[in-house]
Amino acid sequence: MNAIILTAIWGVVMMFGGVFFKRKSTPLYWAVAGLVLILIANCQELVTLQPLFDVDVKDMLHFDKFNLTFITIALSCTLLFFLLSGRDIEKVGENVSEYFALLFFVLCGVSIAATFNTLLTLFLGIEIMSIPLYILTGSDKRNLKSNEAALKYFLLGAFSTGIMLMGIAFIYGGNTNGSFFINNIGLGEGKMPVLIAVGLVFLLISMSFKVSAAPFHFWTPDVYDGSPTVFTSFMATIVKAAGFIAFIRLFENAFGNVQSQWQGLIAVITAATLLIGNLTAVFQQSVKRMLAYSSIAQAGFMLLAIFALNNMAKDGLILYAAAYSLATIGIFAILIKMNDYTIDGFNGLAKQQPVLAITATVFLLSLTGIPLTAGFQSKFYMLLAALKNGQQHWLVIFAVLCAAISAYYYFKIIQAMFFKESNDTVVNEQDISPTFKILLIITAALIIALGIFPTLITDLLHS
Amino acid sequence: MGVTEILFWFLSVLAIGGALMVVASKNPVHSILYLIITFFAISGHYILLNAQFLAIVNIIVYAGAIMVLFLFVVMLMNLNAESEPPQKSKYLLYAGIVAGCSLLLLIVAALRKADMGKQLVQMKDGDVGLINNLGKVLFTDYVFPFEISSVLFLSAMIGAVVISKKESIKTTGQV
Amino acid sequence: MFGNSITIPHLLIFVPLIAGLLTFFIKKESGAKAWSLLAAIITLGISLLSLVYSKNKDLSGLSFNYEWLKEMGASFSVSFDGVGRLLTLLTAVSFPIIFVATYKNSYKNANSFFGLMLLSQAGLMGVFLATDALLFYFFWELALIPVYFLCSRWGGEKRIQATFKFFIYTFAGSLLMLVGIIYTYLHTAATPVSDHSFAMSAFHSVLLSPAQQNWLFWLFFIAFAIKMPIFPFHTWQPDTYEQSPTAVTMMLSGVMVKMGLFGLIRWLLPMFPQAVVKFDNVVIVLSVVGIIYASLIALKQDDLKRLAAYSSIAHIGLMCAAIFTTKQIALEGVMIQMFNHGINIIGLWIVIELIEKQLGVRKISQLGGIAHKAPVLTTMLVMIAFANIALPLTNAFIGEFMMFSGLYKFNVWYTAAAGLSIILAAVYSLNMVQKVFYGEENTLTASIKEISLHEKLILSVVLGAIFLVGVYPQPFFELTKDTVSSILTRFK
Amino acid sequence: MNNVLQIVWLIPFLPLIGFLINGLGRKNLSKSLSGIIGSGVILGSFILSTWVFIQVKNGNTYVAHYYDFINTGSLKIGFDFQIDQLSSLFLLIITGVGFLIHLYSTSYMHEEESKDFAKYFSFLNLFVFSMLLLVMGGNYIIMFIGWEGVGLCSYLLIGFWFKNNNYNDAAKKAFIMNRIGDLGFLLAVFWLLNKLGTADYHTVFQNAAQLSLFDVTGITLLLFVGATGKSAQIPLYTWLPDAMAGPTPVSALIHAATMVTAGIYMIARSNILFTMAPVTQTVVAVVGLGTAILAATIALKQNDIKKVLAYSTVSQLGYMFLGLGVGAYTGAVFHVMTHAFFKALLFLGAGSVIHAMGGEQDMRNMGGLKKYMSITHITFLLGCLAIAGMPPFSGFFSKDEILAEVFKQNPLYWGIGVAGALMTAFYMFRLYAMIFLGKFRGTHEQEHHLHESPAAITFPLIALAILAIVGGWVGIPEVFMHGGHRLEAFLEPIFANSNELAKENNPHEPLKHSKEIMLMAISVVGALAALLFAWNKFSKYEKTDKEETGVGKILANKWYVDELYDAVIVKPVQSIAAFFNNIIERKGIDGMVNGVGKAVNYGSRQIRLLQSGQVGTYVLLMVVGILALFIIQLFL
Amino acid sequence: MPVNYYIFLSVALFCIGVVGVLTRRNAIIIFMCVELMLNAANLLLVAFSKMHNLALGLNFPKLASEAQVFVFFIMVVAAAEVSVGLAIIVMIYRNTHSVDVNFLNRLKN
Repeated sequence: MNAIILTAIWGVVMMFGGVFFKRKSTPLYWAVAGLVLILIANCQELVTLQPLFDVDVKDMLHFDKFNLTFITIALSCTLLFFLLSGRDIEKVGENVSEYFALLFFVLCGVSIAATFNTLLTLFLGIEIMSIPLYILTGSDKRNLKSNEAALKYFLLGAFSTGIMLMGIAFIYGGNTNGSFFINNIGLGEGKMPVLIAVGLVFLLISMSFKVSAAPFHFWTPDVYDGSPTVFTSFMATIVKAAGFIAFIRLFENAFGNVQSQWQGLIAVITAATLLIGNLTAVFQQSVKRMLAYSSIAQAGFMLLAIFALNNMAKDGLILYAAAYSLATIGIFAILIKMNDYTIDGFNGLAKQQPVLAITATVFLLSLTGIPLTAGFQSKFYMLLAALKNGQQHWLVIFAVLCAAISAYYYFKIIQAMFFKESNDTVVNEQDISPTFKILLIITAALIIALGIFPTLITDLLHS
Repeated sequence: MGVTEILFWFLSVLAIGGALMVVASKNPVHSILYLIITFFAISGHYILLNAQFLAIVNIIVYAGAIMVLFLFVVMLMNLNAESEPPQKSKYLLYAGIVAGCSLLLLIVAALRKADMGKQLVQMKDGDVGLINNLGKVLFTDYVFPFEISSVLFLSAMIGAVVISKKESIKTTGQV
Repeated sequence: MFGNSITIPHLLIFVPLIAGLLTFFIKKESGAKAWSLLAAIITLGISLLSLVYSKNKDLSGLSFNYEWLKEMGASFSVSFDGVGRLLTLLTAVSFPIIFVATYKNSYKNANSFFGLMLLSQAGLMGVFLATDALLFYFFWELALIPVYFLCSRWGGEKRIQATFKFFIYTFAGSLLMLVGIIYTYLHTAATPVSDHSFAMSAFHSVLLSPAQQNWLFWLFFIAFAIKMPIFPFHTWQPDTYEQSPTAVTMMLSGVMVKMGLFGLIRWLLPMFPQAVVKFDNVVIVLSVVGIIYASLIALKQDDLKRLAAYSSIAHIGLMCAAIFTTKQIALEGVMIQMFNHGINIIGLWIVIELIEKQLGVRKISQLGGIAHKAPVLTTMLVMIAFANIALPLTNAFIGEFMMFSGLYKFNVWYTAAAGLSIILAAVYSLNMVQKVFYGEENTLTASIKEISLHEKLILSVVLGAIFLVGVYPQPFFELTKDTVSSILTRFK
Repeated sequence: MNNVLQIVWLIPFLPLIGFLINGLGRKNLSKSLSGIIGSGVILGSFILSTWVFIQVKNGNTYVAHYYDFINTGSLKIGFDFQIDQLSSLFLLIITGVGFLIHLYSTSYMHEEESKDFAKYFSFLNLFVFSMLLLVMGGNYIIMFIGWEGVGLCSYLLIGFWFKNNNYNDAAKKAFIMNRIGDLGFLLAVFWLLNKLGTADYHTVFQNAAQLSLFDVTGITLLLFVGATGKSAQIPLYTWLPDAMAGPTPVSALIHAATMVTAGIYMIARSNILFTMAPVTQTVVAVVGLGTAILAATIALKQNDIKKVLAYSTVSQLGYMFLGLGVGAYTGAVFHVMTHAFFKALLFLGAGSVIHAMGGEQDMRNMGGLKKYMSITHITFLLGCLAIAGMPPFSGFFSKDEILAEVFKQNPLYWGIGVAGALMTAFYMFRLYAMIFLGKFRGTHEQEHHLHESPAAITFPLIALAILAIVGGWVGIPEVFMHGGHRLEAFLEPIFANSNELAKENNPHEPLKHSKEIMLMAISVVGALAALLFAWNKFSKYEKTDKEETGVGKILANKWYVDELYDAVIVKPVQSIAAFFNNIIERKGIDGMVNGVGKAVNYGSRQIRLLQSGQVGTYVLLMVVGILALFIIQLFL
Repeated sequence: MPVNYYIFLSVALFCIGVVGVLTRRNAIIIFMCVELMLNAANLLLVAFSKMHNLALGLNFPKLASEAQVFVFFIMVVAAAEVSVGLAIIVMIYRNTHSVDVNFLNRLKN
């Protein structure tokens, strides 16, 4: 609750701040300050489960350890994102404080989407998440790529909204209780009525769209590629993770007891996502676009949680969200500093900027899922959950084979950084402040810490 | 069949016809007008279902505000049949039509299996759609969504501003 | 003698690990070398200590258990058993030898080179000591990563592709094993703290239906087969050996390939006895085919490193076959042979390195007549070569003799077929000796000089080991007795 | 336990010491010193061996156990030495002849640089060491250690002059052919271990009865394969003539006197097994006979001294196997002994000749040497007479003992054997005549360089000549002198069991003396005839450059056996290897592995085309996806 | 009136909207088709609400009306979306003088 309200308020603050802030660098401090505030408040709620604001939401939101933990992770990742890439937000355009305001609104949407309890709040949350993102995608107005990305994102997003609404409508129609509450769909163990089935497929599709699962992923590469890199970093991590949280909460609470009837669909989608994501990423020359595809591939792995739908899966998803967000934010923060976004642009980075190179290596190893990094633990949880579920073992084998493919493209960057030479400077040094390096090192350290003790996060769920 | 049926069929035909024309007509202005017709038809359905509030809101918000907005934009860009980008690849066109129709058939076929036949819809009477009930529900149970939707509007507003505001300085380089 | 907080397994893992991390901060090359050599020697000392220490029966200092992920049932538990002790000893012995043998070589960024070497040593130690499946997998991967960097950073001109292939190949294999581990884990019995357990004991006593065992068997086996490697998973090896710097090649071929065999002995055999019995013929046929195949291909190699690589494939194939006979004598042979193969192949690499360092070529066709100028080098190489083809009174004879007789107990014809490799090995080894060392010397080889004192010393150490084990192998049998018997109990 | 014989370990240990000293100190040792060390240690072990022999003669046989070589739950192999009649006899031969040859070498190898000289002696000592291990070993494993050891030494010594690649090839050939045999040996050992669980002679021979006929036949056949390799029998004999590339003393020691008899020793050692396997015995006999004849025929047409001697060696070994095959173990061992004497003598004589001729080995360029080097000439003549089987020289007794046994078994064998003996006489005296008789055919500087060899060479010649004469007298047949066969009496304990077994298997009535004398007469007379024919034919030999024709050509080319092997075995293996290397490895397996990578890249390049960048296509694909999901969900 | 009729009607509208999105290239038209889809959903919701109202009767008074509130929120969201969407389209039109969705095709593969 705290998070929702405070993010909304702080968004407004930032919005008005736009009028008063003279210097371009001011908004960042405010944003960081506000975010820290919100984070504290949220942690307080996580610990006590007693929000500061006692708003009667008529049970339309539901707060528990799970989604509060996620919100905490989302907020902390955003904080890290601000600290690492905040200065780059200022380069996007001149409405800096508006950008921050929009980011706060997105966070508000994230919090709602993570805590929704009725289809309405789900819908609202997702919309509140999406609409600011359309703007941020297009925020580099002179850049036609950015425009194109915004248009595609918007049209396809609206399309998926339509689908989602259709789904909601059918669910409502099929629900004899005539309620939108996800834990009141009134499904028995038996075969679900056709209306529900149709609605479920529609909802599944729209959620798959939000988490960019194949074959509804097409917007992802173009949007991630076109939009300003800072915002790519944000929406590829926090927003996507929120989508997954919404996804799993919806399907666990609403359709959990008829899982067997839709598990096949998820299996198909997962396999397709893994295959397309990994396969297409192999070919990419631009690191930015490659990371876009890799985010699809990672989504494929996260889908295993929805496939498995057990406690292990939920722990794993939280862990995955954290690990994936940390690593991706880190690698994007480094990518932004590069002069050239192609893989060759990384040539010889190890010589010129060893710290960047080494931390980048940690991030990439984590994304690949090498032991001792958080990435391994999260993938490990996913596989564990999927196998525990006991259905469709082929999917797990398939997943690990795809993970092997993923090593192929992640290590291309490592090779470029360490084993190739480059004469001209690959990054402009004045951007690289000592604080930036230290923050990178801290991020890498976090990743490794999580890699050794995933319990640091999972304990939050069970304490 | 009674008046209700007649009205139902009439409005349905109107809505679908309008919708088809929206898709079909070359000139954007025409499609907008057809879409307005469709919305009116839908509002008619709402009235038929005795959802008066929604009927009104639909006309005001959709047919009124939104569509007018569209119209303004189209006028502003003065788009017309000539400036309309033609669908170059015919295959995509046919593929689109086929896909849409098969989607329709699929869902219809699926729903025919479900025996919703005996499920009736309450026409004309029933006071759930009346403004006072909705108002009660909206401002008691649905106060939170109502409030939070303000965030939506705020962000939309900021967005519109940010997007359409003139940049004084040219942004450079890759961001 | 040790508190339970610090045990010998700890030291074996963490001394190289910490030393390796520190090495990165030593800027001077000589310093880095000296430091890493020191660390390696300390490690060797510790592992020797473990031998002494295990003599007296109080084993408290030899195993350690820390509940790492409690509710997961995973723990940081490391402990010695026979084969573990043997292979940690091999690892500990190999690294000082490698460092001394390549002491003259200078690397750019020597600090990171030696740091990575020590890190991989730590990883290897972990693999050989871990008694927890998850931990085992951890170290299994961690041993791989430094090697990836070592090879692609300091290797030959085609290094990047070769290493990349090697990495992806092994990575895919180990991921399959990960699936296998998890699946097995989910069928282990509940423990007081968790509903499943990764402990080795739990894995060994896991109850699996034959059908489950059958596909799990392959998940594990492929991972190990790629690592060993045996036919037909071996194609990464010659390229990698050829391309990677010799120090790394020594480590790879001397120690790292043992990871696969170790995995078979420590994990696969005890876990899936039925499946092993079911598939033993398949595996052994694969290995035997591989033995002959590799030996034949070795006949055609012109590059010394590739030659050694293929001969190594043949030897490993024999060990793999011997393991799957699950005959006591064969297993005893495998144990000792794992050590011997490590020593011999390292010796071989040292000689090759000495030649390449002086003449800059490895092509057999370009060499010849080295014996005129470098008789000592020649003599040592000849001895190592004959050890490599298992001449009696060299160490390899003991192992191969026992493995062959075990294989014979299993099936006569496999033995006869594999026995051809005895002849073929002689052919290619003697070809190599003749073409490289005998005959008239050419303009290139005329420039070679006799090896220096410390090279003589290090080679003498290797030869000493070769003949010591060859004449008095008994201690090694004592060392690995318990492992063998524990495996055999699974196949009663 | 505290048997005096416990110290027999000294016998092999001394040569080992010599090997180490000479090997490690070869840079610093002077020639004379290393020569003294090299020969001295052998002399030492010779003295010990005689002492041991006397001990054994007084009936003290003993198995000395030193330590557990391998001792696990599944396999127990002690490092044991077995001292009995057989091994002690071989000890004498090896160390005795060995010493003489070492002595000889000190002078023969004198041109070598001092470090090569030392190397030579170290190898020679190492060889003696391995040979001693071979014969002293108390079980098949120790025997195998020596067995491979001698192979190694012969490899090293054949390739002693490693500059010359032909020599290296010869060395390689020798080692590999031995290895083929060794494989058979190993398999036999595995079989034994599998059946009896041990490789100790005692246990094996005691429990031999447990073995089924099939087992024992298989084991013995495999052992025999090993023997063919080591003792140069068909089909593995071709390495021995090539092995003449080594220094002549080496040929004398290894390739005539000792190593090549290892096969005979091994079979004699496991005589009981062979006696139990009649099939194997037949095989052994036939192979031996075949080898004897084949080698003899080839020897007829060789012009290189050492080649002639080499083939005669092969042929003589054939006789020994013939003897073993027919169960005349004593005879075979007896022939080993005598052969060691006269063949070493002949080789050393040939060496002396070559030495005098300045390395010339082709006897067409010799002749009339008898007036230049009398001692060599006399001793060589004695050797020829001995090998030709002229009474009362040693060869006569041993060969005729074998032939007599053969006759008992199968007169046909006897006939062929005698034919071989005649050929032997013929080519030996062809050799003799072409070297020593007639007039000199070499170049002038050779002629005036001719001289008698120094004492270090002539002394061994004389000593061996004496042995070649008297060596046979330890085995005088019953015919001439009752109880004259002292050797048989001496070896009786070794072969007792198999003799009994043989008796009850196929009881022959012993030959009547008259008949035996008749047989001897035939062979001796025939040999004499061949001898004289060769004598006067080749004493007036003139160098001609006309090509050999017909049979002669085939013989001169050794029946083209090498060519045959090359075509049937070597070439195919090479091409298969090439095929594996170039096609299967590169294209096949590695191709498959890389193919996966290629496939991924290709798939990537194709699948990315879905990302056309056009909203319409995206939506279309999405709708298709929707349709698919609906179908799956609702209609499947 | 059977609910099937309404279901089919709105599904038909929905699919027409989809076809429009598929076939047209004018961004504005496509967007309008999306709006059509939303309206189809609205109609369906209202129909269902009345259906439930009939089925559940008056013992759950507000249940049925929830759907209509939902429709109200949908309209709210739609309005917001329209403002943003049109802004984006206008921006693109300013940069490219085209509303053709395929005109901008820099991001592909």
